[in-house]
Amino acid sequence: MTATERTMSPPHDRDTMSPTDEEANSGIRLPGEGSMWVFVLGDMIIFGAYFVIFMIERTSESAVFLQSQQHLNQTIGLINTLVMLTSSWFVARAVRACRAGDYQGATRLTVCGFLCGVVFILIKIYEWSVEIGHGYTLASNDFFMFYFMLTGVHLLHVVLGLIILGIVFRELRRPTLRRASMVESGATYWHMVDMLWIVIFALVYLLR
Amino acid sequence: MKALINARLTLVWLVLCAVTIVSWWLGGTAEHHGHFVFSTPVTIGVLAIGLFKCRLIMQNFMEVRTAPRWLRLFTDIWLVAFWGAVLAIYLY
Amino acid sequence: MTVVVSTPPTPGAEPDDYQRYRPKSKTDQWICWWSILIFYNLFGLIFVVLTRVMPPPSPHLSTGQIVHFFQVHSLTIKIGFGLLMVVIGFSSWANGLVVFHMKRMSVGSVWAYSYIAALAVGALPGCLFAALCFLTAVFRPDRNPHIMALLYDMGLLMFVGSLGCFATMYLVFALAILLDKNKIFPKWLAYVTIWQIVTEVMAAPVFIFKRGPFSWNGSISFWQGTVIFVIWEVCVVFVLYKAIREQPPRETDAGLLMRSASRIRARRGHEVTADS
Amino acid sequence: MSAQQVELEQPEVVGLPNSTNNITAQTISLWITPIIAAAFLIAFVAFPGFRPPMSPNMTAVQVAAFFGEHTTMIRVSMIIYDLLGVMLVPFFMLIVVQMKRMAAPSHVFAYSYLSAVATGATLFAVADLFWLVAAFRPGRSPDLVQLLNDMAWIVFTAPVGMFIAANICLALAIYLDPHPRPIFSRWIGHFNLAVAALVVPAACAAVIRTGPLAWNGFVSFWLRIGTFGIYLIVMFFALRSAITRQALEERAAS
Repeated sequence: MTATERTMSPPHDRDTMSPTDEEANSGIRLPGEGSMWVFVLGDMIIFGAYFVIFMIERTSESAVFLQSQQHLNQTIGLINTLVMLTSSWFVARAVRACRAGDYQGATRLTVCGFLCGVVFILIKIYEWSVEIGHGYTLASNDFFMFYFMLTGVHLLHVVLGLIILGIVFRELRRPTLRRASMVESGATYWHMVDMLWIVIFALVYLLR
Repeated sequence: MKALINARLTLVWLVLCAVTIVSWWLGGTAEHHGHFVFSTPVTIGVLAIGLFKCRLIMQNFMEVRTAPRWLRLFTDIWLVAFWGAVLAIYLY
Repeated sequence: MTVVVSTPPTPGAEPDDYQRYRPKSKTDQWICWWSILIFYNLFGLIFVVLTRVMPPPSPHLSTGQIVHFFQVHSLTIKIGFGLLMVVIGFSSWANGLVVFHMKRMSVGSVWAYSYIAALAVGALPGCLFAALCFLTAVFRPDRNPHIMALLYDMGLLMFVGSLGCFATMYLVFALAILLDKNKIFPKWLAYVTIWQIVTEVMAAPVFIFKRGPFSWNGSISFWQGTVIFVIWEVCVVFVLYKAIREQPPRETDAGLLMRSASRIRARRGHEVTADS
Repeated sequence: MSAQQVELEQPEVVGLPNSTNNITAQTISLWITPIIAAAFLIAFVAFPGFRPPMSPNMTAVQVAAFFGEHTTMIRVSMIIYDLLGVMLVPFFMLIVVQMKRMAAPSHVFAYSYLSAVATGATLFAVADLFWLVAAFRPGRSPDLVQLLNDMAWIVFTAPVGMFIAANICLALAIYLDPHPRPIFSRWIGHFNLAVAALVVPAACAAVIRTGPLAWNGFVSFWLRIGTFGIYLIVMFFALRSAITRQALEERAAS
């Protein structure tokens, strides 16, 4: 793409694939669409408030929280964290592959990230069913109320993330649909889901 | 170049997994005869690892490292404010 | 949907005759926009100041305390919700304005109509029935206290807990903005709207808990949800203002078709250059 | 590329008849209304609670006794309302369709009207259900029968807001229509505003238990219902002439 062509194209040409274009200019750039960052940063603040409220409630009943924590399977939490991190790793590499023009590789990596997300959901469902089987539900006590609500709303974000990754997959497969910004935006969102899980793992499972 | 970037990503991923296992192990140390006990050092350790992991993900996976200054500032302020608030509430 | 022909209109009676007289002004849109400002402030006055439904009174009051609540606030509930009976209809004007702009989007009318239907349903449990339950309660102060408690629970649970109507509305609104190619509303508004769906989910446990952050007056189910709702509403009012301003006068459906067509063309043209 | 451009810049005229053109559907919707209105009148006369309207000051025992005594007629009249109450909706949708034909600057008021009518109709559908539930087991605790009766009367009488907002919408749309031969003439706009003003006091029925503003009072009951009846009649003729003119214009155009 020559300079003249670039100036002639409409201002929203960032929608379309322009590999190495921005990176050539300078190292500094915002990956993905700005609107996705509004979403991600806002979500971080909203979830931050949920977690802070969790901590405040915890101080008033810390013994109950600590005892209830014991009924969670820490190892399942660990495995899920590793699955989520791996998923993020795949998706991060998919973005790099896409930027380098390796669309097949990007597609493959996105699928791997997607499958890790599915595994995460399956493990989560198994974990929930074990807890419910032991008689711990939303109404058991304040700890389990938070446990189910926080992991539940996180799971909702995972499902939304899988839908977004599905859209990314669809766009990567068809040359006419490929948009670097979409791949980057989807990845940004997915990493945020990963990061929120890390906070949940630390606060709900590991805090003593 | 591509291999180098991927090597960096892979290194980040390995570090993330490793510190996750460390924090899991840390959590397991705070017990007495099979019962969890309060432990401020363990909590501080877990929270520090949490902050570290969040920052690694944001900087490398979310590419905040090469993002405009306002985003770098915002994410770092969020990290400090959020994890600081959590620790402050815990210690209070 | 009317597709208007751009051929010069022949004088005399013909169906499109009315379209020719369509004025360039946007008076009706501005009336609707101002009605949002006026009536949402009025609703705030009614719900927050007069009737004390926002922030909601506690869910773990005893029956005696509930009767006392209705006694103390009887007069303001009567004034506030009596007023609401008259002004509630103006909430539909806001719906009309949003739907009009959703219909300008390139995604067709499905979600615009879903929006209007979901809100037409939602106005009842989400707003009116809380008022009607409270009005019925203060109508006869000598009513059996257990019935008073029933009306209290029914009113407040419907008010805070009518989740689906609004979640549906948020969902179709977000989807429409995300897929729209005419750029009627900015994309970030879609994401702000998705937070609203999350807050509806976080309000689901109000049916379970009488205390704590997930009760109907709790920090998460009520306070955080309300803060995000206010942010969302301010964004919508602002975005509607811009959308009305930027709408070309005498815009026809054909004009909108052209708008999206030129975008598609621009993108295709760009791909040609990008592929070569 | 240039061929594509031409194709895109001149969108084809869609050959399907557009939705406002269907004169037959409109005519049927119009003529359903007198039938529904007649049934309404029968149900109105048949409901013992309307002759005279029940007083809000009846005690719980009196209310329960009333439902025990008149169970059959309450059921008959309210089942008629339940079946037919929402069948007035096509009539109001006729107004929406005609509003969309107007030369008003945009369709916002038509959509607002639609939204208001949908909620208003739901309220109407709920009120008679409360009466039917009350009459289902008249042996229920009198307190509960009274509660159901109160809710029915309040829902039936007080929430006039939707009707008011819809009427103001229509009036504004008429005023903003600059066409020399508008679909609805100006005085229909004035009439709609007057109707809106006349039903406003009925909202007091949810608050006041005696006098003309109580739900059995002159203003809240007779004036409101009378106004609504006259509104239906006037709008019936206004719509009939609008549809007739539309049919003539379309015939002339084709």
